[in-house]
Amino acid sequence: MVHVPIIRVADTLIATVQDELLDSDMLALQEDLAATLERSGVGGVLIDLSAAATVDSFLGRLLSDIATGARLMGANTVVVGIQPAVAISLVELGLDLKGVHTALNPERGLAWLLKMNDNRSGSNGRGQH
Amino acid sequence: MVHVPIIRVADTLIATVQDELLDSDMLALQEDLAATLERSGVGGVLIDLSAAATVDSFLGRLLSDIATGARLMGANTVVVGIQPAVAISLVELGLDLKGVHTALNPERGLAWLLKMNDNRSGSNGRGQH
Amino acid sequence: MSNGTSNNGTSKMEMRVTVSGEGDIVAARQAARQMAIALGFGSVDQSRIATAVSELVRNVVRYANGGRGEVLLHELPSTPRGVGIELVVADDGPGIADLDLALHPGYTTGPGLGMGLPGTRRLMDETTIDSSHGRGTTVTIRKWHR
Amino acid sequence: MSNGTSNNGTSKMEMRVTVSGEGDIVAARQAARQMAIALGFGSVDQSRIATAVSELVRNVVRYANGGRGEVLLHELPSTPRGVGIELVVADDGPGIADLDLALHPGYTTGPGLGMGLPGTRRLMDETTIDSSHGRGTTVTIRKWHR
Ligand SMILES: Nc1ncnc2c1ncn2[C@@H]1O[C@H](COP(=O)(O)OP(=O)(O)O)[C@@H](O)[C@H]1O
Ligand SMILES: Nc1ncnc2c1ncn2[C@@H]1O[C@H](COP(=O)(O)OP(=O)(O)O)[C@@H](O)[C@H]1O
Repeated sequence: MVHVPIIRVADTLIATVQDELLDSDMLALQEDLAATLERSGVGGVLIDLSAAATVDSFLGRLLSDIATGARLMGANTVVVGIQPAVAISLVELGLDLKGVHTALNPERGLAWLLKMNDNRSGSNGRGQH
Repeated sequence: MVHVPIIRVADTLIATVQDELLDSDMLALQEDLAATLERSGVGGVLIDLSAAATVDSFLGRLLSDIATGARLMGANTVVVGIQPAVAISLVELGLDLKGVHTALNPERGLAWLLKMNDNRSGSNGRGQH
Repeated sequence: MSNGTSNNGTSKMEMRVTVSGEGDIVAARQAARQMAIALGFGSVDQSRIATAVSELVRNVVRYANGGRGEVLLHELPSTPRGVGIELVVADDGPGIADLDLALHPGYTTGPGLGMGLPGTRRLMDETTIDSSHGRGTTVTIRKWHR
Repeated sequence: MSNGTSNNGTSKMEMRVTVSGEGDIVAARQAARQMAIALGFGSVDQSRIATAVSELVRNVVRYANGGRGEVLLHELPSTPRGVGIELVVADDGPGIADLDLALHPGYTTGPGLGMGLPGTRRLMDETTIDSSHGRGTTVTIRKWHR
């Protein structure tokens, strides 16, 4: 069993997914993220997939589930770093990760989370997605 | 029959849902909230679910219905404190509480309601979702 | 509602909840959660099991004759997959005429969302539905943990 | 899992992965990627092949008896279409009763998305499914590159 570490940076939890994880490793990550969200009270989750060489329908759905679950708890999720070959395979597989916000790299992902969070507690928006 | 108390704090009605309520208790809460909204004329509703260990499709839909009904009466609704295990189960059940604004805890929920209300009485929005 | 628990060194845990009204939705999911805890399931699995039971028992209350039925909960003999819990939700109601349709997300003949049966299948490891028009409905669900 | 690779001047590359649990989903797709790399497939094809294998082996783990089966990977004799890889994912499980239905995007009898079989067909150049109720399932997939 491989543990995916979750680190907290300011108002965001960051999980960097290693390559070739078991389904159960990813399910454990889902539970860890939800529990850490509750404990820490942060507003954002960033999942870095740049090390993942294969994303199949199980992992694709789990990413959607993580994002939806985080939303139910009041946090936004962004998935960053999907490799070009992985993106092409996912599309051919028939998945579009609907409901999952994506960004090219961690910097852009963090910028989006920041903006969303300003909207939530700030003055001009609905903080919704 | 268990009565879910509704308290008023400034411009918000707060309902704290106990664990293991009957369907009819929740339907009564829906009616109570609507009646109290009309009487009090406040602009926000906060529902605290942190004590609810099980949320099924009945309660999930009722939360959406409460939020939509409140909106029709001119008030915003935020649901706070959904437990991690409940969030994961709801997602697997296939519910995403679309249209219901959520927040991690009462503080964040109240901050959102405050902001939405500022928008309402301010110049740029109708506080809709 | 009536509960009966038996658990000693050799025998397996077993409980029964008689369903006759909406209060038994709560009773059944409390019994399920209690047994899941006793069997060592984690909090997310407890919640998955309680949610599935809630959906199935509400269906009995809504769709079966007089809202009557029964829930049997028991520990499964342990297998290589680990410890298991099985729940059998049964009624003598009108049954489900088209099971494929009933398992389709969003399909409902009642006031619900139509997510109960398809959702239960995702929440649990195994779901078997035995039903046909006029013969009542028995849904058996199982979950394992290592 | 057990791997056996043989590759010399005259004979073709061949590998085998025994499937008995979720760890073999990873093992099989690693073997597939390794062979695809050795045969000169580009990174997108490597990813397509690994993704298809992942889907098929997860189906074995989920649906076959005891989650047991086998993956055979081999280089095809080169043809005018170029170099080819063939993967055979086989199990002795319950089989697929209605193949047309199983190939329909979104159709699933388990916890999945129902995209595995239709998706595999899109990811690969050729997909053949040999299955019927009670006779197990063998899925053969092929991909070529110039
Ligand atoms: N115990 C039952 N007896 C008869 N019909 C049932 C039973 N359970 C489910 N059904 C049928 O299957 C349909 C789908 O059930 P479900 O997915 O749980 O959604 P919902 O309960 O929201 O309708 C129901 O609308 C009903 O027609
Ligand atoms: N190896 C297998 N043995 C038995 N049934 C299978 C097998 N592979 C696929 N199936 C059946 O075909 C259906 C569709 O499979 P697939 O498209 O891969 O989606 P998913 O795996 O998400 O259900 C499965 O739900 C299952 O009923």
